[in-house]
This record gives sequence, structure tokens and C-alpha cells, in this order.
Amino acid sequence: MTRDMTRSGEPLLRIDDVHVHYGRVIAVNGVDLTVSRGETLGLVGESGSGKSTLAMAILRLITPPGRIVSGRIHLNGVDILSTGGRQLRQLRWTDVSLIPQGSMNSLNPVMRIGDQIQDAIEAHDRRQTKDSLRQRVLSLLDMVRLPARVYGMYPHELSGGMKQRVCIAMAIALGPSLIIADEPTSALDVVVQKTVAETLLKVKEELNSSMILVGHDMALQAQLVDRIAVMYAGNIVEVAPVAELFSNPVHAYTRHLIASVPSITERKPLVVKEFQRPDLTTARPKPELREVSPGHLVALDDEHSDRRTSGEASEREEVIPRG
Amino acid sequence: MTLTVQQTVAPAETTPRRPRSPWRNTKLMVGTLMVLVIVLIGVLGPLFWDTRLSAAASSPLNLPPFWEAGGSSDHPLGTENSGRDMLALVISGAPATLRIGLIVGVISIVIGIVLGFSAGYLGGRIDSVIRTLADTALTIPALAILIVISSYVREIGIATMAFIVALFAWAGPTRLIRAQVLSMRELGYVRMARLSGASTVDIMFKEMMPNLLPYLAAAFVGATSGGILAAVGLESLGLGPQRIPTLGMTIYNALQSSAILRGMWWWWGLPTVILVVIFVGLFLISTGLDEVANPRLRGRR
Amino acid sequence: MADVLLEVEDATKTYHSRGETTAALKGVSLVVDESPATIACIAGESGSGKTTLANSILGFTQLTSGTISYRGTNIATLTRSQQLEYRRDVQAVFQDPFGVYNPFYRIRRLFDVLIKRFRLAQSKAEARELIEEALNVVGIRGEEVLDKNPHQLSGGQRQRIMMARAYLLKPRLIVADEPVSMVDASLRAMILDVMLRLRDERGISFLYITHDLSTAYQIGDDIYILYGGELIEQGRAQEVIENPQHEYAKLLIGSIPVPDPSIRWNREPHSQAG
Amino acid sequence: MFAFTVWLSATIMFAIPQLAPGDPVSAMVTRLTQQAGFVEGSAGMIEAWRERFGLDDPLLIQYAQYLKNMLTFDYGYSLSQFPVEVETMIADAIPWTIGLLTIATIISFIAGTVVGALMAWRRSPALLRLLLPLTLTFTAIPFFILGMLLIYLFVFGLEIFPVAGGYDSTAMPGFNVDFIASVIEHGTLPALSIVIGSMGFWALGMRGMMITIEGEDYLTLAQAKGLNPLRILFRYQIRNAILPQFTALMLSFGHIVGGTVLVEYIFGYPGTGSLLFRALSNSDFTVTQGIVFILILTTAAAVLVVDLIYPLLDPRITYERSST
Repeated sequence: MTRDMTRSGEPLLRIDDVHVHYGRVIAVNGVDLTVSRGETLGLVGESGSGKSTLAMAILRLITPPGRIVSGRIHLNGVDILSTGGRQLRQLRWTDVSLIPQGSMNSLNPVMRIGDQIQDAIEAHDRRQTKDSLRQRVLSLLDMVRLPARVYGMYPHELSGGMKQRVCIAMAIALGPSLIIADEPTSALDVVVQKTVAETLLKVKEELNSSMILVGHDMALQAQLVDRIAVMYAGNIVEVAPVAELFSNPVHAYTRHLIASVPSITERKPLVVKEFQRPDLTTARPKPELREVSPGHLVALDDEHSDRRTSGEASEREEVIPRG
Repeated sequence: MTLTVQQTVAPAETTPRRPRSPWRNTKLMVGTLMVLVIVLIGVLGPLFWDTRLSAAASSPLNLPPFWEAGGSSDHPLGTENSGRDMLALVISGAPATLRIGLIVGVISIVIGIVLGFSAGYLGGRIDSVIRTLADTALTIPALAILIVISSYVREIGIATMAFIVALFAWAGPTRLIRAQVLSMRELGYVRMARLSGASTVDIMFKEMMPNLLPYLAAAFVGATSGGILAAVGLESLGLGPQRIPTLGMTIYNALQSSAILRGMWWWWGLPTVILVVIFVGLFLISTGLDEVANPRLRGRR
Repeated sequence: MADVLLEVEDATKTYHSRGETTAALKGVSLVVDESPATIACIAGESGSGKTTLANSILGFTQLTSGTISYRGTNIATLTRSQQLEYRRDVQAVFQDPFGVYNPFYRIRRLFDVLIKRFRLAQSKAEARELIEEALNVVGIRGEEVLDKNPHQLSGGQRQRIMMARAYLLKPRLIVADEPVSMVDASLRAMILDVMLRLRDERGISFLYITHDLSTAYQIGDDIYILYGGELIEQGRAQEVIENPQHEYAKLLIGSIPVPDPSIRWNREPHSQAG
Repeated sequence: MFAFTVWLSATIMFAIPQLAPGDPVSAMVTRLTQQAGFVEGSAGMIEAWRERFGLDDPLLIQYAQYLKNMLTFDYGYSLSQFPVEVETMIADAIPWTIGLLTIATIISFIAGTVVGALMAWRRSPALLRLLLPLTLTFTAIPFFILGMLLIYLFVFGLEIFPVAGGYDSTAMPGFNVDFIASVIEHGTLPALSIVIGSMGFWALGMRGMMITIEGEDYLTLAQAKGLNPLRILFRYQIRNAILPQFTALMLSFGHIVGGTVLVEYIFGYPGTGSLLFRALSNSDFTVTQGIVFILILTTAAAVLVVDLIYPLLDPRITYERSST
């Protein structure tokens, strides 16, 4: 296994200065990020912040007009961006797998569930009988607490939560060292969301995989991840362990995100602020990250940040005019 | 109802530049140009050439075009075996063919709009009746039935011909419009219009119709083209108008006289060229319109 | 006693398709007060019947049985002119801030249509003033948006303009059907804030339909929880969230993630699957 | 649907002669007499006809009798080749037509679908994608015009294909190499004109569907799984995009059958199309009616078959039905 060959000090995933453009839009503007073994990293931001684009770049799944302009992505010591063809295909799913956004169509509507999981396994590991393959799929379904009859069913016969479990089963089929979960529960109802999220964490722990959880729901992130990276307009503006980030957010945007999460534990007043997002089509400097406390990095030279660590709003933030 | 949080990969709020008008589509323009050329032949031709020469025995028999051996400048495109001048045939035949198509197109689109909107917007029983009728009309081999009808109706004119063909041409537009209306019925802005107290007629014509324009245009062109195809088919079987020199009838005569194997290419070739220009022109217009209606089909290498 | 603006009594809606009968609403009753203006929240997950309820109130679907009364009159029996009046008094904002705009027209038409149909203004100048006022309530200047095409608006503008459109009619009640579920967190606060201000400053009541109990808790006065078409929990927002009685309400509230990493989710599995 | 289509078409065909002025049989015979100057045994023909169709009976009984005759394949005698029975003439012609059409349609469907898929596939060579739109233009041209061009090119010009008939007169009909080779030789051009003329239709439809499903999440996931690109193309993209093609195939049977009458005629192909053309030229009403009814029947049957196969291809079919 490639996993064992890498040096122990090296993080599992290291992203260096990655730039992704969509036509004229600079979607990811020079991101550096690492993920350690066994870690769950939350990647948060609003739509258009570039979080999904970055996640897709790790899988090399950026499609035209998008393209990865520059940067390096090392996974298990292999530079993903310099691979291609068969090598890239081999790397996908064995080393890094994807749990797509839980929308209704992440499964092929005309293939049975069993076949869809099997073809992921077969594409990488052909040395097995039909029967053992079937057993393998059934045990995967069992791991995500799906009944065995799902094996022979079609996607349209399953509920949203069950489909998402199928996607989880598929993602862990080859025991990848990294799982990328792109808003895996955002299309689900909260009760189902909770059970699916728990299943996700459980299997991840059993496999000792790392995970990147892309999302916009700060409350969900607070419950699921070890460390959070906040993206804003194509850049990471703050990274910190989850407890540190919530108790001591530094960047104005992070503070705003946390302040505006509705909670059922306290009725707090609404915080109304509008951030003027920079024009994404013009080149802009990549903010430099500084360490404010161990493991807590903040983009300090960014216009939306200041050095205060209190929860008050910065004066430079724009407040919407009122009539 | 499921909540789907759309996570757009590309930023949603990029600079809002107004895109180049989708109607300025190359295919659309080339196609329109081709059809215009045929229209011009029909409109301007009679000013320069005597169309009475399209009658039988008005000219010498079996003349080739002027540039071939034996050709004459009196009949620049040659004549056929009963003494009709080919140029005159083309000039009077081309507009007749277009006219049939146009009538069929108009009838079909009007029926299509009425039935399609009723079925799609009102739904229920009306919808099932209209849908069944349209589906049946689409399955029936229309040309076969048309053949039977035409073989009965002897004294046939352009208009009669067009009406007969239109009997089967409305189903396509009806189905297309119904499908579009059905998908639009639950759209946000249609609900919004109802909330603003708009009447059903207002919703159909002011809210839905403008957004359906490219589809309607495509359906119209499709029906026109289908109408011409059916009419030319009937004419080529000898079932068209007898008194008007249509392109199809010219082909019928040419086939009956084995013109192809006799090497008289101008006899069947000229009407064929005109028809090909018409069909390809309409085809380009309709694919162009498809691209207008469905931007995803546009701009693919 | 407070004045009753809208009263839903024993609302039941069943659908028949291919021999099967499904009930979207089963005997739901609720009340929205007029004064003081109230934000009444209908919360529930997909399939709970909340959208059916909203559609019935807006007249998009007819109830199978039960009544919806507006200021004491059953809305099913309204005459044509009364219907128009009802439209003027009861407006709505929807979930999808994109689809509600007809791409064929400029923003201005949205307002012009209302002014014409409800005869809101005598002159052009008056109309202009009304539109400007409505837009100002949601913090937008007319010149910024009126002559634009829908696709040129930002996400935040879209939903706020819809609020302004509803406000133009000076309605008594706005049915807000998931108005924030498709917008980002920073815009969410902005839109919820507009709702609060319309309630407090203009006396407009809201029926806030949502799947998200935490925003309902944030701005709601009353909360009704629907489950499988039935009303299973109702009361003042504080009571419902802090002291739910029904088992499902407890489960629902317990499943909402808490935005605080130090309060861990109860990691016990709730039920087998989704 | 099958029964409804057949019934409706048959009724239209019954109604048309009723709407036309005069007694159809006398009119027909009169016309024949006018054309030929003299028709042998015309009086007997009128008698036989009148009796067979019970033209003196009430309309409703005539209608019932007509439907019964149609459904029992009892079409009476040919007017131009009395006393040959219409059923015999059709029975001789129909295998040719069905053979030609089935083969041509299947070739065109498969080729067009593959071409359309390749046009939308991102990995296809650029040259292919540049070249194909040109060939698509042929879709706009009617089959018989293509047929005329093919005859001009290959028969008159290059003289590499025979012009008329379904087989060479020197070949003995039967299951032998000479005969089969001859059938293929004669069938190539007619089939080619149908294939060229309809391939683009399939290609366009397929391309449209491929583009429609292009952004679907299951394709992204398939790529992420590291599957072989060809496997993705066939099991994921084509497998999903092809489904609406079958609905179109269903409808196309109706149009192709009608549209090939002229193709058969210009190639002198001994199928129902040529028979129909001759019947029309000779005003042979019984033959016309018989053939048209058979065409309707086969079309409706083809639609029925595709309808029955469809659920096997799309597991969601029961859902689709209730929503559309």
C-alpha cells in the first residue's frame, strides 16, 4: 500500500499554492492546506467561495471551462497534478474517494446499487470471484446500516438518506486514505442528516481515513470536524482547530459566520452585515497566513481582518443601508 | 418538497455581462438566407421570365441546359419531354411549395398553441384527451393515410393540399408546447403572477408565451418542413394538384419517364436542388432555434 | 383578546393517484393574529405537509375538507372582487430566489403590474414614490435595480426585492415559504431581519414556513410543528423549543446541530435509516 | 394505444370514401374505363364488389363488415389485375419491405446513436466532431431525393449497382448464395438512402441527450471512482442518454414506412411501396386500401413492441408514466 511507503512526518495531503480558474473567474486563488492522517478537516465558506472547486481539484475533477492553473497537491507523497491517464484513475478511489452532494442524482439511475458499488471495486481490484465481490458489497452495506436487499435495488427505490448511505458505502469500499465529502448531508432532513453524519464519522474512524468535509453549515461543522478552514473569495482566510475557531475567531469573516449561525440553545439578535465580495475576475493578492496561536492561522493582511479577538464588528465592514 | 442547497462550483455572482443575443446564431442566419433565396426566386422570377412557359407544349421537347451540347439560350435550363421550360417550372414551383409549407406551419402552430396550452396548463381530463389524440396522430403513418385521402380528392389545389397535410402536422407542435407549458406551470414566476392577481389568459400569453418563443418558432419551422415533405411526397406520387406545376409533380413526371437513366439530370435535378435548399435551410433554422432555446447545445466544439 | 387575521380549521388534503390515497394534511388547525402582528412558524421536514398548507392558504390548491378563513370569511367562497382584495392582503415570498423572476422582463415590471392591477397610484410620480419606498424598506435603491434584468441581480437583492414587491401592496399577511433556505448565511440574517422589521414597524404578520427550527426559534412568535400532515406540537416559540412534548418534536429538536463544539451531539443512534 | 391507433386509422379510411361524392365503386370503374378505354368484365366487377361490401346495406353494417374484413386480412380482388386477390399481392411484397426497413432502420439507429454519442463525448477526436455536422445536413433531405442522387451517382454514373428489382433475374429465388448476394446487391442503395437520410436524426437526438446529462452528479462520481473512460461512456453516459431515443424509434417507424414508398418506387424494389405506387397509378383502390391498412398495422405493432421493451431498459418507467 502506498500509504505505508510515505515518511511518517509528512501530512497525508499537502496542497501548495493551488490556483483554479473558471474562464475569467479566479475561483481558487492560491490555497495552501494540509490534512493529517485520521483527521477530519472542515472546509467552509459561502457559495462562490471556492470550497467545492478546491475539493474537486484534489480529485482532478475540474471540467472545462474550469482548469487548474498552477500549484501542487501531494497525497501520500504523490503529486496528483502531475499524474494522468491510468495512473490517475488508479489513484482515484484507492487513495481518495468522493461522497458527492446528497442531491437526488449522484447514483446512476439505470444501474442496480450492487453493480454500482462493484464497478468501483472491480476497476481497481480484479482478483476476486463474483461471489466474494458480492460478499464484500454486502458487508459494506452492512457497515453503513443498510439492509442487504438494497443490493438489488435501483436508486429511485431508495430514500434520500439511504442513497447517501450507499454513497458512503461506495466511498469506503477500497479503504481510501482520504475521503472528500462535498456537503454530504445538505439535501437531507435534519433527523436523517444526523444519522447519516454519525454513520459517516463511524466508518471513517473504523478505517482510520482522513476526511475533508465541505460545507456551509457552521453548526454541523462544529459537531463533526477536528479542524476548520474558512474560505472566502477563493482564499483560505482562517484555519484552526474547531474549538479554538469557535471560541476565538480572529478574521472578521469567520466571526461573522459564527455570529450569524442560528442556534436553538439561545435566542440571540440577528447580526446583519453584508460583505462586499471582491470582483472574482480580477487578479488579487493571495493573503498571507500568520499563526496567532499554535495551529491557528489567520490572513491578517486581508482588508476584512483586524487583530482584535473580541466578537465586535470591525468598522470597515459594510452595513446595509436602511430606509 | 426537498431542500436542495445549490452549491455552484463557479461563483454565482460574477460580473453580469449581457450575453450576445442568442438570436444572432450562425445556423439560424444561414438557414434564413437559404430560404430567402428561394422566396426571391419566386417573387422576382416572374418579372424576368415568362412563367407561362411552364405549361406543357409551350416549348421544344427534351432540351438540355444552354451550356450543354444542343442547349439553347431560349430555354437556359432546358426543357422536359412534354415541352415545359425548366426555368419557368422552378420559378412557379418553388413558391407553391413554400406556400403549402407555410399554410401547414401556421395551421399546426395555431392548433398546437391552443391544444398544447390547454393540455399543459389546465391538465386533468382535457390533458389526457389531447395527449392521446396527439400521440395517436404521431403514430399513424401519416403519409399512408394522406395517400388514401389524396387519391380520392381529385380536384386538388394548393390550399386543399395544405389542409390535408395539416391534418397530421399539428400533433408535433401540440406535444412540444404541452411539454414546455407543463414544465413552466409550476415555475416561480408563474406562481408569482397568480399571486399578483393575473388571469389565466395573462399568465399564458404574458408570462409563458414570451419565454416559449424560440420553442414556438422551432415547432413552426418543424411543421412547415414536415408539411413540405409530405406535400412533395404526395406530388411525387402523382397525387398533388394537377393544374399547378409543382416541384413534386415535375419529379413525378421525371420518374415516370426514367429521366435519371436517360441522363436528363436537369429534369429531376433542378427541382431537387431547390427542394434541398429549402429543406436544408429550414433544418438549419430549426437547429439554430434549438440552440437559442437550449443554451447548452450552443458553442460546443 | 387578539384579533384573528387568518384561521385554519381542520384542514385536510388528500391526493389520489393510481388507486392510492395519500394524505398531505390531516386536520390541521392554527391561528395567525393580526394585532399584535405575529410571525407564526410552520416547521416540518419534507413530506410534512407544510408546503401544501402554504399553497392552500395562497389559493394554489383546494382543501379536501376544512376551512381557511381570512378575517372571518372562508377563502373558498370569495367573490372575484373579494379574491383580488385577498391577493392584496395576503402575499408571499418563495424559496427559490431565481425562478420567481420572469427572465423576459426587467425588474420594474414586477412593480408596475401590481400598481396597475390594484390601482395603487393615480400618477406616474406617485407610482415611482411607492416603488422607491417599498425598495427602501428592504435597503435597496430603485435606480440600482429597476432597469436591470433578473440575471443581473445578486442573490441577496433577489430575495429582498421579492420582499419589497410583497410590501408594495401593504399586505396584512406574508406567507414566507422557505425564504432563506437557498441563500447564504450572511444573506439569511438580512432577510430574516427584514421580516422582523416589517412586523415591528409596519404591523405585517408572517406565516414563516421552514424546515429549519433554529431560524424559527430566532424570529418566530409561535411555532407549529407538522409531521406527516399532522400538527404534533404548537405553542410559543420559546416553549416549543425548550420544552417539547411530542416524541417526534423532541427527536427533531435533538437532531439540530448545535454551533458549539464543546456541546457534543448526543451520538446515540436514533433510528435505523432515513 | 395499439388498438386505438388501428381503429382510428381504419375508420378514417372508411369515412373518406363515404364523404366523397357518388358511389365509390362505380366512380372507380368509370375512371378505369376512362383511362383504359375498356375494362374487361367491368359489369361483373361492379356486381362482385357491391355484393362483397354490401353497399346496399345500412352504413353501420357496412362499417362493421369493413372492420371485420380489414382485421381478417380479407381485402378482396385487385381492380387492375382482377381476379388476383389483394392479400396475395401484399403477401408477396411485404417481406421485401419489412426486410429492407428493419435492416436499414436498425443500421441507421445504431450508427446514428454512436455518432451522436461520439459528437458529445469530450474524448472524441476533434476531426470527427468537425466532420460530422456536415453529414447531419443529409437529415434534412427526403429519402427519395437521396435515392435519386444515389442512382444518378452509382447506377447511371459509375454503373456499379443494378438499378431495378429486388434480385437478379438470373438468380434462383431460394436459400442459395447467388440469390442472397443478389438480394444484398439490390438492397444496398435503397437501404443506403434510408440510412443516410435518417442517421443524422438519431445522431442529433443522441447528442442532445448526452449534453443534457453531461453535468449529472453520477457522471462526476463515476469519474471519481477511477473507472475506465470507455466504461463510463457506455455504462453511464450512453446507457442513460439512449432512453429517449427508443421513444423516437417508436415514432419513427410510422414515418419511415410511409416515407419509403417513393424509395421503393424509384429503385423498382418489389415491396409494398412499389405495389402501392402502381396501385395509385392504376387507381386500384382495393390494393391501395389493403396496403395502407397493412402499413398502419405494422407501424402500430412496431410501436407496441418498443413500448413493451421500454420498461426493460428503464427501471424507472413506472415512475415516469405517472409524472408525464
